[in-house]
Amino acid sequence: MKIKERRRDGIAILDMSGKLMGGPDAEAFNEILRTLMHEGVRNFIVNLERVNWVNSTGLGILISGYTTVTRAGGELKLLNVTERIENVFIVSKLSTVFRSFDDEEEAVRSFA
Amino acid sequence: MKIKERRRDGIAILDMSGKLMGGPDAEAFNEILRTLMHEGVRNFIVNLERVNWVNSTGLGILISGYTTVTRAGGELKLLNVTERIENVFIVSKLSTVFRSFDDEEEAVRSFA
Amino acid sequence: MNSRIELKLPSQMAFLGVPDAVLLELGSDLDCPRQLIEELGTAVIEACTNAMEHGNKLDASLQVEIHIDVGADRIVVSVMDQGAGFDYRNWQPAEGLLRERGRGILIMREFSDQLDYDRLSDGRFRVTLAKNLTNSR
Amino acid sequence: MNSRIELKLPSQMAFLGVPDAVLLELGSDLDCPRQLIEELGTAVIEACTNAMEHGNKLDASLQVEIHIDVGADRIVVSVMDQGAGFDYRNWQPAEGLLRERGRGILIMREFSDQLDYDRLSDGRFRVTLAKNLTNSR
Ligand SMILES: Nc1ncnc2c1ncn2[C@@H]1O[C@H](COP(=O)(O)OP(=O)(O)O)[C@@H](O)[C@H]1O
Ligand SMILES: Nc1ncnc2c1ncn2[C@@H]1O[C@H](COP(=O)(O)OP(=O)(O)O)[C@@H](O)[C@H]1O
Repeated sequence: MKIKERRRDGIAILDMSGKLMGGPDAEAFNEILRTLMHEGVRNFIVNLERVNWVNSTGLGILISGYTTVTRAGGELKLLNVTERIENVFIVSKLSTVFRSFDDEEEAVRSFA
Repeated sequence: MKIKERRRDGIAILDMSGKLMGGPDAEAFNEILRTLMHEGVRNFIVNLERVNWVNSTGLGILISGYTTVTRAGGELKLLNVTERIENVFIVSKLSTVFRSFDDEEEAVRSFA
Repeated sequence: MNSRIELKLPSQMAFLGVPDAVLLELGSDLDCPRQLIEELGTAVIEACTNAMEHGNKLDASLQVEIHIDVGADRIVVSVMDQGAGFDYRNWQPAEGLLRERGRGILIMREFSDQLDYDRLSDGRFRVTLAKNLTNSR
Repeated sequence: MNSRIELKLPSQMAFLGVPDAVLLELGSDLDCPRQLIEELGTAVIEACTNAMEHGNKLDASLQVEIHIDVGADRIVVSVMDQGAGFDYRNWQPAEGLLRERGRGILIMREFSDQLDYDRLSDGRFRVTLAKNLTNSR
């Protein structure tokens, strides 16, 4: 998994790619969130467009991030969830937890 | 390997997809060429855009087709050879044998 | 006429994509919806995650072995590890929508048509997943 | 720190895409040009084609075994079949630009940095291909 960070209107957009799974990746993701929140960022968009697959420990990474951000009064939303990953969200009943968007503009506007 | 056949200006365009290799595929390709030549077609464009890879026996299929068509006074040209496949043509010194095009219009016009 | 493909991987999460790539490649030649292969792939990734983590304790010197039996209308995948196993009959799904773990077996169950655990005579622990290749769930 | 992935396939051409898919997947996590992995994949497809055809005589009940050793800057792949083998030292490239066969070993040589044949103590015939993961050919 690779993570690239961008900013738009004070929102941090994390472009993920590769395989979203636990292990070392979890640490990298938490580290980035922590650093950004330390800088005062509260709103996050996680772009899953280029993620091939997610496993249950990868879901754990997203949930942990979601919980951390929500507790701090921020929001973490998803962008470009592929059909394959969407199906995993559905069977794990997490599609009710995460707000997700297919359009970046719309995702950005949703924080306004 | 799958082969779909189309016609343009009396030229048969064969859209190949999958893996171009010997075995049963060779028979299918020869059969299509034979049938089309029986119908009077002499000019062929083999579109490799959606072929993942070719191995040496797959090259044999193309060479056999090339020889058959050339002997009958026709021409067999290639379209959309991917970089991966182009590299195989280069190391097998076959890039000098096959004329190949990146643009279908241009390939069609080349028969005029 | 089934065909069997066998695969052995070190117990490192970095290799979880390998069985998935093999299944997608096999699926590309089968006349079945890609979604079914993706679901099976996701279930197999879970099985291998558990085999590596809970079975082989992420000891990279221990292998996870995967057998893929491809039939005309069904793929059966078994994943073997060298660990102590667990009692699947008394397994209870974890609770809490926002829990961070405990979703692997649920995903395996949802994404396969049959899920069994047993122990081989050579002592290895095995999970077997079957997926029908027709869209009739 | 090398990692080994092992693969066994029935001797059927339909499965030639499997080792290639595994290499592409492994390559996707390596910091090396995709072209190098594609070249190695093509060479391995040739090795497996020969193992299935010349070695195992396309007997689907005989397996071709593939070992992939992934190192930081080199991948070594060996392919084993159960056939009689041949004498690589006295092998001569075939001739004729328009010949339909006899290009497999040439492609393997062009697309790998090292190519060796030997026989294992268990009687199997083995070809070993090595590819450096840096663009310095
Ligand atoms: N191959 C295995 N070997 C030993 N225990 C296992 C194995 N697979 C699953 N388990 C047990 O089942 C539990 C539930 O697994 P799972 O639903 O995948 O969630 P998680 O791995 O996040 O705990 C694991 O915590 C473990 O105790
Ligand atoms: N694994 C093998 N077992 C036995 N013979 C082999 C093997 N690999 C290659 N050969 C021999 O080497 C020859 C050349 O192989 P190759 O260059 O791949 O061309 P082709 O397979 O088209 O003949 C084969 O015809 C065969 O005689």
